[in-house]
Amino acid sequence: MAMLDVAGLDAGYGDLQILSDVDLEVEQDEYVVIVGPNGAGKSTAMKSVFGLTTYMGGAVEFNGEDITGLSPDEIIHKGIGYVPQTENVFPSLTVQENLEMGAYILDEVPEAALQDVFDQFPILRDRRDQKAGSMSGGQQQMVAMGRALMLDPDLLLLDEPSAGLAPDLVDEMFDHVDAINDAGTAVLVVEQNAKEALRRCDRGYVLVQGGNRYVDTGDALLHDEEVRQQFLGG
Amino acid sequence: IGDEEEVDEGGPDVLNIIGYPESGIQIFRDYYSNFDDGTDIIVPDGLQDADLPGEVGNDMDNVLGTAPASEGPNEAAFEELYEDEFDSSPGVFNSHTFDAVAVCILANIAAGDNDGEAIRDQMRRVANPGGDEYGPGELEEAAEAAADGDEISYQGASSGVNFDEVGDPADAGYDVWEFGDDGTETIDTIAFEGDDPDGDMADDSPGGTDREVMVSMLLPETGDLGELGSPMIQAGELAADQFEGTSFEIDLAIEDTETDEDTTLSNGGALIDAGYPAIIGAASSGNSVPLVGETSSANVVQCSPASTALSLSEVRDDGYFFRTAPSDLLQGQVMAEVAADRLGGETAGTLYVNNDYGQQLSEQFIDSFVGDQGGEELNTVSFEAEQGSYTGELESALAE
Amino acid sequence: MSDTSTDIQSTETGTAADTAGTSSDAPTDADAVAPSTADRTGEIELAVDGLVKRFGGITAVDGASFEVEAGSITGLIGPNGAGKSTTFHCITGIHQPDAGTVAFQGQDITGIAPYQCADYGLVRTFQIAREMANMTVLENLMLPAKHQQGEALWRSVMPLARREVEEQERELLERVWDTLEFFEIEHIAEEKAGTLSGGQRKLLEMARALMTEPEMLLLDEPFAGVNPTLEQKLLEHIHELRADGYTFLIVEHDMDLIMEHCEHVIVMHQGSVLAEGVPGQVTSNEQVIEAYLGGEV
Amino acid sequence: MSSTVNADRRTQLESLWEHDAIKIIAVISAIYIVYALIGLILGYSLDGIVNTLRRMTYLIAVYGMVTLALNLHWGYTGLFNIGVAGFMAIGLYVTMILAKPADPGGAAQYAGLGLPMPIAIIGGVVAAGLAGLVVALPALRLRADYFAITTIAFAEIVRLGVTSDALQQFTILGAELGTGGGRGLIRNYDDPMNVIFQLEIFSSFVDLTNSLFGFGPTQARALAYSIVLVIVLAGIYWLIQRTSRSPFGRVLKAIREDEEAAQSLGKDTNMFKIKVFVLGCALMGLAGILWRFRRTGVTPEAFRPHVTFYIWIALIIGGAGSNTGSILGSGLFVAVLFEGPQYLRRVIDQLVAIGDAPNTFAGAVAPLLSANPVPLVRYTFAEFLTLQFVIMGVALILLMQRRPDGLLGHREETAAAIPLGVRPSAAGGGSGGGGGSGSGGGFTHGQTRDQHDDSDQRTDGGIDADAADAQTDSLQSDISDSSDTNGTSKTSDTTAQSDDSATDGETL
Amino acid sequence: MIAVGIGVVLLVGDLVLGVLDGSYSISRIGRYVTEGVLYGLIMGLAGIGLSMTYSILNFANFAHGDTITAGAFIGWGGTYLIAGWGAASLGHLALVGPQRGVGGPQLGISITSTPVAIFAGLLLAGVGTALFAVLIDRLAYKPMRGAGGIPLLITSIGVAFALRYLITFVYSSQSRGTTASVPSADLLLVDGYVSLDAHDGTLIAAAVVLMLGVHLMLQRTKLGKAMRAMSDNKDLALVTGIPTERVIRWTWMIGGGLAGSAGYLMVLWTGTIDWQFGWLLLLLIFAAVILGGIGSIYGAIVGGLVIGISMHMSMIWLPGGDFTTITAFLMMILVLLIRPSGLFGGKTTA
Ligand SMILES: Nc1ncnc2c1ncn2[C@@H]1O[C@H](COP(=O)(O)OP(=O)(O)OP(=O)(O)O)[C@@H](O)[C@H]1O
Ligand SMILES: Nc1ncnc2c1ncn2[C@@H]1O[C@H](COP(=O)(O)OP(=O)(O)OP(=O)(O)O)[C@@H](O)[C@H]1O
Ligand SMILES: CC(C)C[C@H](N)C(=O)O
Ligand SMILES: [Mg+2]
Ligand SMILES: [Mg+2]
Repeated sequence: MAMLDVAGLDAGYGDLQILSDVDLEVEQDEYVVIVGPNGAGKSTAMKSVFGLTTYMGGAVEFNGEDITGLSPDEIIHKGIGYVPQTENVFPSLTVQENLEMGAYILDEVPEAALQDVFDQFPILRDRRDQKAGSMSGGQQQMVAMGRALMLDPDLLLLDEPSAGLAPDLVDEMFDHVDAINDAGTAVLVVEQNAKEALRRCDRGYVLVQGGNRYVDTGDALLHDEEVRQQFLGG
Repeated sequence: IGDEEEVDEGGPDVLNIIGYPESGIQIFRDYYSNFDDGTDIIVPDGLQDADLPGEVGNDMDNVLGTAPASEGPNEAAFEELYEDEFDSSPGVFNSHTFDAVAVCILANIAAGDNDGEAIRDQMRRVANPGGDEYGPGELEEAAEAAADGDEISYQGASSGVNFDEVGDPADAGYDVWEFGDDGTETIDTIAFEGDDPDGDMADDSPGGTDREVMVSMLLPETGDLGELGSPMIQAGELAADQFEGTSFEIDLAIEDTETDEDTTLSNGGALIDAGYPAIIGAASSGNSVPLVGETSSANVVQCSPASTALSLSEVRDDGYFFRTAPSDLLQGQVMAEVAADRLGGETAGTLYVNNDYGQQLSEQFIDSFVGDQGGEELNTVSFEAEQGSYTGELESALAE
Repeated sequence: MSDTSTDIQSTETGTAADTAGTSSDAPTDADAVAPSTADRTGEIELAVDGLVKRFGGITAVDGASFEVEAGSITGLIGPNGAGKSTTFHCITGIHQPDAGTVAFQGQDITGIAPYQCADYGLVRTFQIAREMANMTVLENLMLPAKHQQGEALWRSVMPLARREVEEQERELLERVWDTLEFFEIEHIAEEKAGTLSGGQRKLLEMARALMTEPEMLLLDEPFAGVNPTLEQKLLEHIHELRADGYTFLIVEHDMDLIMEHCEHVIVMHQGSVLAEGVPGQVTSNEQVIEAYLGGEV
Repeated sequence: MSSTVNADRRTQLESLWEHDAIKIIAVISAIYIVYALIGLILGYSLDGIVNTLRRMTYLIAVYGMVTLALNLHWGYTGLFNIGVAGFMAIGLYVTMILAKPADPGGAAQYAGLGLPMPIAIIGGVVAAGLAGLVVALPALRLRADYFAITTIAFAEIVRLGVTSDALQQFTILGAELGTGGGRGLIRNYDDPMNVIFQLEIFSSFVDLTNSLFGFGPTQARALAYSIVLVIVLAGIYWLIQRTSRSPFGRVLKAIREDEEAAQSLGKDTNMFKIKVFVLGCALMGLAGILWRFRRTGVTPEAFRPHVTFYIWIALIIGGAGSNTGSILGSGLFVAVLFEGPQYLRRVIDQLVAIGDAPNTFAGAVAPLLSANPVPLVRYTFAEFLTLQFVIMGVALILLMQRRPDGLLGHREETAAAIPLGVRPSAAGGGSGGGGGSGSGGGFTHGQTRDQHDDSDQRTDGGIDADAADAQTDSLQSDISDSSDTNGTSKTSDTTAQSDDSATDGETL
Repeated sequence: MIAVGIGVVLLVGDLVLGVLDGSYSISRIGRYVTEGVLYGLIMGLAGIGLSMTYSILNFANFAHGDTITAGAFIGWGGTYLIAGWGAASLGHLALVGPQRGVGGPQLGISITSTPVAIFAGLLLAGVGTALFAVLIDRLAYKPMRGAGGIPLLITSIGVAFALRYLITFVYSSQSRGTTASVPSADLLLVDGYVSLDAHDGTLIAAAVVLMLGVHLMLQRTKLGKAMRAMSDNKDLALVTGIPTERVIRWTWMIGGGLAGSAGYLMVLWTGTIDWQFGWLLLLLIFAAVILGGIGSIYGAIVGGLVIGISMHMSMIWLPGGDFTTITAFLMMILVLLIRPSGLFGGKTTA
């Protein structure tokens, strides 16, 4: 039984159906990547897991429990964290406050977790009192990541975490994800930096036109000629 | 906030406050809590509201008022009628409303038709001198005479009810009143001989019996003047009731102005559309003025029982606008006289509501106080209705 | 008159461009030479000198100076927060620089309004796409074209002038459809831009910038979030456009891309230029490796 | 009766409904019919009914004008103007001051300049536009919500200003003028409609209305005036329709969406904003003039903020962004919300006898304890005028909850002088979808370029007939291509990606 | 901007000179300032709620004024019931004397004679309005959560209409007096006196306590931060795990509670109540909040005081009530010209 089990999911926005019959599975401790063309519905799939789209059919189960219809804070309670693709920081809150918000459902700010985040992203420690909105695009991405880590979730959903990061940070970020994954958190990542992501992951999905086209191990996908040509830029 | 000595030393002898009860409560509260130094205050009809002392929480015995009087030849008869019916004494403009309704019905009977133009031409024929005189208690007889086509002269509760050339009452009386234990008490009455009754009217009246007579009232039941309007409406209904014994069936429609221009126009329009050839209203001058355009262009007689603004004498009405309430041209003189003679004031300050009524009445008062009475006007201050506090305005009006 | 409208004139009915020519005064004699001649290569298209921009206590750009050659594809790289986007903001008039100058084709354009900047032929895209969410993709693309007669209120209203406006609109629309096809987004032509996916927005953003018929494009991370296959295609197009005489200044974090496609690279760090040169040089520069690339390369 | 016929008929009806003119005519006719029926129930005579409809027309026309102007501000440009009443006031006051005779004539009068009516109207419109400019210059820099509050503050400043003593009477360049302060201004100039009524044709109009409805000459004038207003309304509709369906309108829309981005694309957005704000304000001024300048008098009371809110309600009912909606919204606002409750009350009053109401709410509610709802019903009816506004408010709330885009649904018109959906060169060849590998010829510069499609020969990179043909060719081949590839999902030639995205649009 | 500076200098100069040469009496200025402060405190108090809903729910709430009125009626109904028990029918008392007659002056209601009734009323106004605001949210705004600021603003106009006229439906449209007169203290100020009565004092004390309370509440709890997070980005707040509905409920409770208290205190201070005083106050509150900078509670307080004081000070140069409101709006526009996001704008301090 997979930890996250999405089966035959149909979902969309209002009347508009985007996903049809999508299957996704993430096992305990697994590292899963979703790639695919722009507009394929990758972000939509992630949002659907988090209950942010219009549910149209199928099942989303987490640890064997149906989580469709739950509110995001309930889902967070269940142990899923999520970093959206865009607009993912609170611009008028300081960096530290942004991070604290990540642990809102706890009574106290977990100081240890905060320090962990600062250790992973030292620039955030230096800029802890700067308004997140005035940080550069890449810095904001770190804030968003850090915030999702504050609760030490069982499953972390990351929507294009490396977009806009400098190369060293891209590597670092992938390392972070690896580290997070190694520490026992399953991750589900949407990436356009597909090659790198597929190289590192356990399994990959290729999502096209709202349905999943390919599932395989990362390496297999990397070496599939069609996938390379169509989705990985050759 | 206030300082008795200072105001005592330099402020005006008399303070004239022109407004409506809705703001009046607040103004007097602010006055009594911050400036109460015994300065004499004079107010006009707009503040003649029996509830005022109770709401202000003061017996207001430094206040003296003026108001168009029920100074008609048949004032007493009307008062009796009113008290019988409603168990209370009539308030301000009640007699004027009674007269307005009575005259419009009589003119309608004389015209022989629910036709505005014909009624307009009969208004002076039933009201102005000439023919037998009838009072408020004799409306049945008056109706019969009018139905016969006789020229009659209605003698009203508020005045002789004679219209001058522009449709204003030709003569007027003013009460001087004060707040007493229950309500307001008239302490004196000043009569004015105005212009001669005059103006165009029909040469004869078709008359006729056994028909429906349509007349309507458009007066405030709510809004700034809601307080004053409700008893006025009662008085108007009382007038219509007087025709019960005749062969005429009186169709009296009543609509609310809400003391608001839009509502006045739209409810007035509906009355016109429904075919009412005469509308008694509105109360506030600011509402009456735009209504004149609607009534006159639809050939409907409009007779206001309470709008006293000067401008209504000059508005373009094709002769369709009448009123039983006198123009403030006169009330200003009365107030000035009261301020100077009765209160012995040499200096005055004026605080007025910035609308049609307040503005014009204050001008008349000042003209007369300075011109006729030789007094000095120290401060003239206008105010907006319904403010949270009037301390600043009072401060300015009472300044040296 | 700018080269671009000359282009319309020669290819289309001509009436539109005739009248359009009078409405803009910004471009100067310098651009009478159409970039299509391509021999402006080597001239300096954009020169930034000593640019400084402060936000409160933070100096985002700290004396950056660099030049961009006409007809080149130049990369602007640097760590997150180095001041790249802010430099773009200062060049294009979104922000007023605190010091320094910006010259475009020899003209001082320091501190001009953003719309003037675009008039000169210098157009930028935003790092975070700024689509007109409630307008359709088509409307989004119809918007930017220069010298639209119908932007004068009276012309849109007066019947006679209106006919010309419509004529020009038809020509423009044709161009818009070409662009849609170029970016392979014609299937979403009538969608509201706000409903597009992240990557589609990026495409729209670039398409829209091209619709202004610029001479130089400043692209702020144009490929972040764009699918690699499409990215490849776009790069091909960028090369074609470059061959046509466009100049590109691209902020990008993808080093492979920079290495492969830029002939010149500028590295910013802490608000100023740390190094520049051909890609190979730059990537082997110690400081650059330390500040930006990490141990990796 | 087969259901397909029904369905056919329905689609026919629906397609009819698509036409804006039909929509407007249908809704306005419905309003007329309902009000004529109400008139019949209330026992109005023919002239009473016609007069009722005339008043409706007048109100719908004036509300329609202002709503259209507001739609230009808000619906198209995103300028949140809640100072509408102020601009109307300026238009009206200036016109009246210009038109009033120079000789005050009478104790309660203020002098004007005695100018001919057309000039006075132009003066008023220009003044309202200038006021718009004065507000726009500083205020357009502010963020949207601050801008809104600034406009309502401006409207209040205007209202309180004309009310104040200070402007009651003033002298400009030796001319004595005045706003009349709180008493306002009396119309002591000739009926502005004289300009028209002097025409010969009007006497036959008078005869006509007299014989049809038994109208007198003044009623005929009022009727004619309503017709004039409808014509002006149509003119404004046309003007704004043109404005919005044009490149100008497109920039306005872009400003509404993201002003900074529009600037970066070379649009001098401030200029556009100022122009459109001034234009809208001038139209509001015009509407303010036409609304009231024939009235016997005007007081500043008429310009309290609720007038602005009424206009907003009308705009919302119809749906912001749609000119047709603005007119329909005005019609429905006037007929249902503004006048409707009053007529409903009259009809109820006519049909059932309702006894005396208790004085207070407590008196009305207390009997409920003993299960007697009659006093409450009576009280409710007695307070009907009050409830009208409650109804207005609740209607607005429900509308926003259920149909936030207005009754017509979201009907934003495309901001272009021509329809966009169809590619001009491909017109007739179906819609412009497909064709994944077209060239970017529009922004190439005089070079022969080689795209994926070798048949695409362009000598000058622009669009000429040849190229267009080629375009159509490639389009067709592509369509067949994609139907091929669609079946076999795993193709790997370079066009597959684009085919995917092309079909994307269809499947979703 | 320079012109503004010159204007300010001229006015201040004139004031100083006027005071020196005795043409402006100091005590008069003192009275204006006192009056302005009292007025400003009410606007500030009510403005906090407006500012909060403005920034968290992202819309300008045009029904806030009528919430103030509703709160005042609710609270004063309580005060009447307690102070006047037995003196009139329950309905009459609970409805704050809809047809006049027996009312505050007759019942002798004041802070000195019936303090319990006053405090109970104030409490009722605060709590009652807080719940009432949540109820309105449930009915009107909740079904359209996620809609933009403008649809909500327009909805609030609907709420404002409905609420205002429901108030007259229930409580009648008469204005009436609510308090008996109370003792006052005269403070000597050079050339005259400034007097404050017991109700003025109550207003100041209650307003300061309430403002402090809110300040502490927002500083000490993470609610404050959550509110700011929500005002930044509601969707993100949601996925971050902030229970947005609960935060919204708190926002309405605090905002409504303050509005109700402000309304109650306003009535205590002026001594009259009528159906539209809150609405008439609303635009001034908007001016105060914007002048102070939306989203900042200090902004609202300072804005209220600035507006209140400048309105009254304007009467030194422009006697009478014609220009007070105009002054308030001009002040707001001036500040916006110099600081386009208000005095405290950009510094969110909640
Ligand atoms: N409006 C602002 N207010 C305050 N600081 C700002 C503002 N804009 C940018 N900064 C700061 O200026 C610095 C440069 O930011 P900029 O966005 O230019 O970086 P960048 O090089 O584009 O980075 P990235 O690659 O991550 O997008 C950053 O430290 C950022 O926090
Ligand atoms: N809020 C929304 N409302 C309506 N349609 C939407 C919305 N968000 C996305 N879509 C549509 O759903 C489809 C899938 O979008 P999604 O954001 O999931 O794509 P994606 O795979 O994440 O693409 P990208 O890599 O470009 O981010 C797109 O066609 C987009 O237009
Ligand atoms: C009812 C009255 C107080 C009306 C007042 N006389 C007026 O003209 O407005
Ligand atoms: Mg995405
Ligand atoms: Mg950047």
